[in-house]
Amino acid sequence: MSFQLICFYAFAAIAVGAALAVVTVKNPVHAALSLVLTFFTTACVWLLADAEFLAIALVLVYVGAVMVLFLFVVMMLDLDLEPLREGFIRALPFGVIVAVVMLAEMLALIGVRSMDIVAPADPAAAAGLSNVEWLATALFSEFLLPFEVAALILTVGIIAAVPLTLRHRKGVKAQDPARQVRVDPRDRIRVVKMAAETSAVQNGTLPNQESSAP
Amino acid sequence: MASHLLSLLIWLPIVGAIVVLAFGRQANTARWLSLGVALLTFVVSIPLWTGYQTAVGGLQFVEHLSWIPALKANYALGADGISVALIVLTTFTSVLVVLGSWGPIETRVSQYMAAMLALEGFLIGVFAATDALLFYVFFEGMLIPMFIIIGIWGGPRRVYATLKFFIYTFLGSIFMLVGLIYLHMKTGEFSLASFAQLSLSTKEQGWLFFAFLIAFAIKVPMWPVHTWLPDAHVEAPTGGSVILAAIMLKVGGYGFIRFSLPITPDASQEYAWVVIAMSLIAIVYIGYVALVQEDMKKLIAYSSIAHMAFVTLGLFIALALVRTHGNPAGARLAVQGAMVQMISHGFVSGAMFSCIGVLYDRLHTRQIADYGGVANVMPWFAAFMVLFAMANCGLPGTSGFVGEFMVILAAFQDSPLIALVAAFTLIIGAAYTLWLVKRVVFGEVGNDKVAKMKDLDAREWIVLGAFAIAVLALGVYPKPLTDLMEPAVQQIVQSLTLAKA
Amino acid sequence: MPLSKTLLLTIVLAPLFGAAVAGLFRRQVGRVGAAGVTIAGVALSCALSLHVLYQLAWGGAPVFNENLYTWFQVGPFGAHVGFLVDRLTAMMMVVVTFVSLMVHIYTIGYMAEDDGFQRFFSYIALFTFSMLMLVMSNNFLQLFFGWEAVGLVSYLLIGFWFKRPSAIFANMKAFLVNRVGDFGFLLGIAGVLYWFGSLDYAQVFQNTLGDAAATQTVEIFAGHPWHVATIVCICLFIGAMGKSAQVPLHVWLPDSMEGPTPISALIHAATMVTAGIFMVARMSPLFELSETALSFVLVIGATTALFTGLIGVVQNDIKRVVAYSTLSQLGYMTVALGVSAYAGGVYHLMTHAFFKALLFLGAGSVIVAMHHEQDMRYMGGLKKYMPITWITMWLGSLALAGAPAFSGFFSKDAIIEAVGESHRFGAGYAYFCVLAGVFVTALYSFRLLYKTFHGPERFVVDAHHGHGHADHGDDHHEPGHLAHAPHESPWVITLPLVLLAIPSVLIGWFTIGPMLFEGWFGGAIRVAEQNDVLTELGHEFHGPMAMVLHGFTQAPFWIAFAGFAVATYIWLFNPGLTERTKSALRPIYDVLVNKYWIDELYQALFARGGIALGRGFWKAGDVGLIDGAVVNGSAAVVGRVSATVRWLQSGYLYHYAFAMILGLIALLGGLWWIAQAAP
Amino acid sequence: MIPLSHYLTLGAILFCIAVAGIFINRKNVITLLMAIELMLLAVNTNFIAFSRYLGDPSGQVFVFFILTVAAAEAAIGLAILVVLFRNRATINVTEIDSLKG
Repeated sequence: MSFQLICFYAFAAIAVGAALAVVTVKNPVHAALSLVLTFFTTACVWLLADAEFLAIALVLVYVGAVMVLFLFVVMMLDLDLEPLREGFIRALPFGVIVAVVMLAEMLALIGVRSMDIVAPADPAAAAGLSNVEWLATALFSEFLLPFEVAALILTVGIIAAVPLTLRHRKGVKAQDPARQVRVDPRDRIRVVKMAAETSAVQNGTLPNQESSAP
Repeated sequence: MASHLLSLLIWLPIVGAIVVLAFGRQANTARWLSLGVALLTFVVSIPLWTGYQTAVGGLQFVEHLSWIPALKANYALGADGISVALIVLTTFTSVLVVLGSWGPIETRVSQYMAAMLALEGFLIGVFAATDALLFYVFFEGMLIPMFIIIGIWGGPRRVYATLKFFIYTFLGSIFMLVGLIYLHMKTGEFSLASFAQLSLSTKEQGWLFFAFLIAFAIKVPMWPVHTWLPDAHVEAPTGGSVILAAIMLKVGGYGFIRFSLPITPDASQEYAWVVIAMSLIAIVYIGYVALVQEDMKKLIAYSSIAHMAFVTLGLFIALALVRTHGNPAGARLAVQGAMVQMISHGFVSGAMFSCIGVLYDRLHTRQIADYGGVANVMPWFAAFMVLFAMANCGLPGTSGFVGEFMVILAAFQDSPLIALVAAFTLIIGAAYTLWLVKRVVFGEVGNDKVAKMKDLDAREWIVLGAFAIAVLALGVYPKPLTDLMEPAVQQIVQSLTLAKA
Repeated sequence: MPLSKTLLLTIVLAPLFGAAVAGLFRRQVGRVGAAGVTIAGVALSCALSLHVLYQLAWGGAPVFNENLYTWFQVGPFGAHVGFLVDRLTAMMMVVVTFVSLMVHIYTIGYMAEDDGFQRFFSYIALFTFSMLMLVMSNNFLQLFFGWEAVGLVSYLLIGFWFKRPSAIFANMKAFLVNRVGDFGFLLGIAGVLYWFGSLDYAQVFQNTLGDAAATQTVEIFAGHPWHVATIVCICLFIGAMGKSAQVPLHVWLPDSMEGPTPISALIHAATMVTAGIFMVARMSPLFELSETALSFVLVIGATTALFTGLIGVVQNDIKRVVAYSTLSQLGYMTVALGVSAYAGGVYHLMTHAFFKALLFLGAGSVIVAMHHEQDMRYMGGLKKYMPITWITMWLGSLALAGAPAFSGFFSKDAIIEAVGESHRFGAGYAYFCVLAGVFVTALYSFRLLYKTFHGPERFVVDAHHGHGHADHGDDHHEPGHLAHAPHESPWVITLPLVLLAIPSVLIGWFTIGPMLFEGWFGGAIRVAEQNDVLTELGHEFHGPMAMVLHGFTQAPFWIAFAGFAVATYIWLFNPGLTERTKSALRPIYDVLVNKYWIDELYQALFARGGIALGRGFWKAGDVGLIDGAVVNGSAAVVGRVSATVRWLQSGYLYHYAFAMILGLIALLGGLWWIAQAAP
Repeated sequence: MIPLSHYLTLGAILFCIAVAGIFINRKNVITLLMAIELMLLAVNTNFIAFSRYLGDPSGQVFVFFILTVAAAEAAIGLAILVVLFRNRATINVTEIDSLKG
């Protein structure tokens, strides 16, 4: 039982436990946090498998971005939690059965035979490169196009998210600098030609009676 | 001889239709314009009849243009005796239909006339096409104007009727399309001549035969698949139902002659008894059903099913005669009888529907019960009605008799029992027609509405007069028509003798 | 000198021209014009027919057989329109045109007040044309054309007063029953074409000369070979039964009395109904080939002769009595044909045409005098009002009953003796029927005379009725009351009566010899030697006078006399007796009055049965099965299927997620299974 | 050393838990999204394991792309959630059935 194996079992146990928590816990915030935990421990497992870059990337991307987004959304929307929990018990057995069946199928597929395949030497080290370089050489040679496509997908993601959630709330007094700038003076000021002096009483009317606005 | 007469005949009405649509703003200009086009087409079709040398026989006025090179489908036209007769029938009836629908059609006259002219063009196309794909295009094309005519200007239940009509016929023709594609795969092209020469195994022929049978049985219509016709007729406007009865039903019979008989002769012989049984059932069953109808148009619709049964009976009796009895002369008589019956039924049913149209224009009802004693107020109309009724029950001296006489004579040579059942139409045909005439024309004046009916006006006189002349002429002296079709009939019977399997 | 085509064409087309003019231009031509042109046409053709008869009988003209034009020609089968005029045709032409001429003249008087005057004239002229076409045709097609054209005109004429519902019912019934006959007739023609090769008489008779035709059999139903000739002849005879109103198809003739009386005389006595007899005579070469067909004809004829005569005895409508007598006489003619005495049948046809037309026109004259009263119970003692009609009716009745020296005697006795001679199957039954028929004929003909002309006046003339002369038409007051005393009909009506009375009496005398026994008809009628009964009769025939004297000693005369005596006793001296016999023989009387319930049977079986069957087919078959189940049914199926499928789209997100996961599981399962199967 | 099957088993277990998660709380959309993230994680673990044991960088590269796609998907998912909430004031799946056929 090498040290690595012990660590693997530890991390695996924590990951499974956290995953179960994600699924079963009542409060979505707790669920999100337990998901963060799951990511962390999985990252550790990945490290055991000499995939350092991806482990770090996982933590960076998921835990950093995605989970924060989740938490942000969960907290922002004042969700009425109660109805969301209904039917939990009733559906539990059904869910468990399905999960067990699928697990059984997968394990059968993995097959007992592969139990004893021992890991060969770390390929990156064998090639004298660090995991990152090894990964990078592959990424930027064979998989350059998929890389660009991935970039494209991300930009699409951003662009899609923004208009989806954009809205103009009526009744919100917001200044629109663009419109303010585009005003034309002529329709705001009107120059009126008037005589320099007028006598006090002219045709029986006081000067300020006809002061109604033109 | 590369004369473009057939193309002219096809595209003249269609272009005319477009012109009528363009300039037909006021009703009257549309009416006169469409009458002009119809008359012009009829005049152009006369050289077709006179120019056709019966001595030479075979396909004449042949035209050949490549249409879809990829599929090797070409715009091939040609007319033999049978096509010439049917084309002239189409142009003749179209003139009367256009003239006949001046009165009843008030709303959107130009579209109606355009649809009618387009329909005429498509029909001529069907009869002139010698390329299977072109035939199919026209065969489907003609459904559209009819769909519009029944759909827009029809009676209260027109939507149901026109949908039923369209789907029924379309369903049938899909089977035919499958057959055509199969044949195209085998021969690589679409010309009917090549299909006819193609040797097919009996199994293939069996499948093809049933594909064509379904398509044309619906079109004729034959007994089990006939229920669309009464609905279509009852709901169609007068002009629509005249053209439907006079010409469109002939396309089914024509289809049998051009497709079933030449392409799948062995299968046709093997399953001839199916068609014969269906026709005989049609004659008796439909006869009785026609007896109890309360709606005049439905009654005549059922009667035209029974009369068309003679066409299919004649065609497949001919087959049985040639193959089993080795009696080509009898076969020629049967096919000739079938063809004459088609032409005469065109006149007779067209005339009967025009008569009902005349009554409908005055009282706007087709129920027999609403009429009675029309002879007292409309003597001339009553004379026409009795003449056409007599033609409908096949009185010698009228065209109705010629076709049935020949078919029964030929049927007797196949088997006297078939002739016995076929001859039954004499009795049942007379029964329902005369009962209709008794309740509508004779007797005391039915009700005050009938009393106020006016006799025929000039337009109706021309329409009914033309039909009467046609019916009597064909009845008294059918020889010119039979001589015109004789070479084509001979060729068909000849092609039946050689087995293909 | 030989007959020319143009001559025959004028004979045929003259009445047609008259009909066309009278029919189409009736307003322009007016009443006198219409009558004039049609009578001129018919008179012309009558004269020419007489000329043709003269040429053929004594002028030595050859038989004329020529085609005018080809109707259609399809390979070997062709049909033409043409004329075959021999002595048989000539005789028929004379009979048709002469009787038609008499009726035309008679109609001027009879239809005087009717507004359809011109239309009526055009119809009877058209009828003459159709009958001539039928009689003069030289092929089956034209025969069939004439056959149906005559049926059409009788339809138009029976339904002439189309306002009367009974008339338009009768004319439809007449046409349909005729069509049933034509149904058989057409099959017969098809058989002739198929087995005897052509439609032309000459060719057909040529082909059937050899005994091949007689023995040729065909197996319509496997295992039962039938003689071809029998099938054809029976089919043709069915046509004749329809047209000449033989027993099963006789129902239409009594109803055809709904038409005006002139047409009853012309069509339903003299000409149209005899078309069937003429056809069988013309087809004698075919009928001679088949013994069974002839005995079939014999039995049908005999049955008609006796049983329809019996019905005549109980009828009260004067025209119906004469109608049933026509039926019975037609039975006689058919019996004559049945025993191969074709000449006898045709001869009786000729004589019967004259005296039956006379009886009908006489009845018409009585009806006119009695203001369209047809019921004999309201007549009586008319002899002092209408002497001419009375005398001519007496002569006609004597001829009908077969009083010696009258024309009826010669033709009927010849038939009775011929039946006696024949030893065909059914001849015995026929002989009995024919003899009983003589008694019945005498009974009803004299009953008619006594009830109308003799005895007390069973009508009252209420002159104070106040109506002016105006309502001379068919005034609908209660029967038995007349506006004014009956008077003799105008000369236009009585002249034809007289003109018809002459041949009724004399024609027999002159024609019995040549026509029956010296083979006057020549080639037209071909009889096989073994059943040529007429030649055997010929041996004992020594001139008309000898036949008359001989007649007195024969059974038929005494039976007729007995009938006469019984009739005189009952209806002249002891009218009360009829009531008592009626109540005594109530069942028999009911059977006869209801015409053996044949009408009701046909009405129920064919009319209502047909309608019920039609409704059944329509409702169950078309609307129910085809439309309901197949067409709308399939539409409904599509509707139902889509409704169920719609349930799957529940709208809940997690249902869709489940579906995906279940799909995944299935996929994994599949993968695993494949991995298992092929490790 | 850690045999390959361990990783695969871990991946399978995580995946099944995620599936159970979806089945169990069907009402809460957020949990659904989280479950999906969990599934992706499980898949990535398998990829990493295979890449490590087969010595093929493409496995890890693929994980890299999955991360990017997953991020984009999460973003849009949450955006839809927000819009959904804003329009329907609830994210309870049972009340949102306008997709009903």
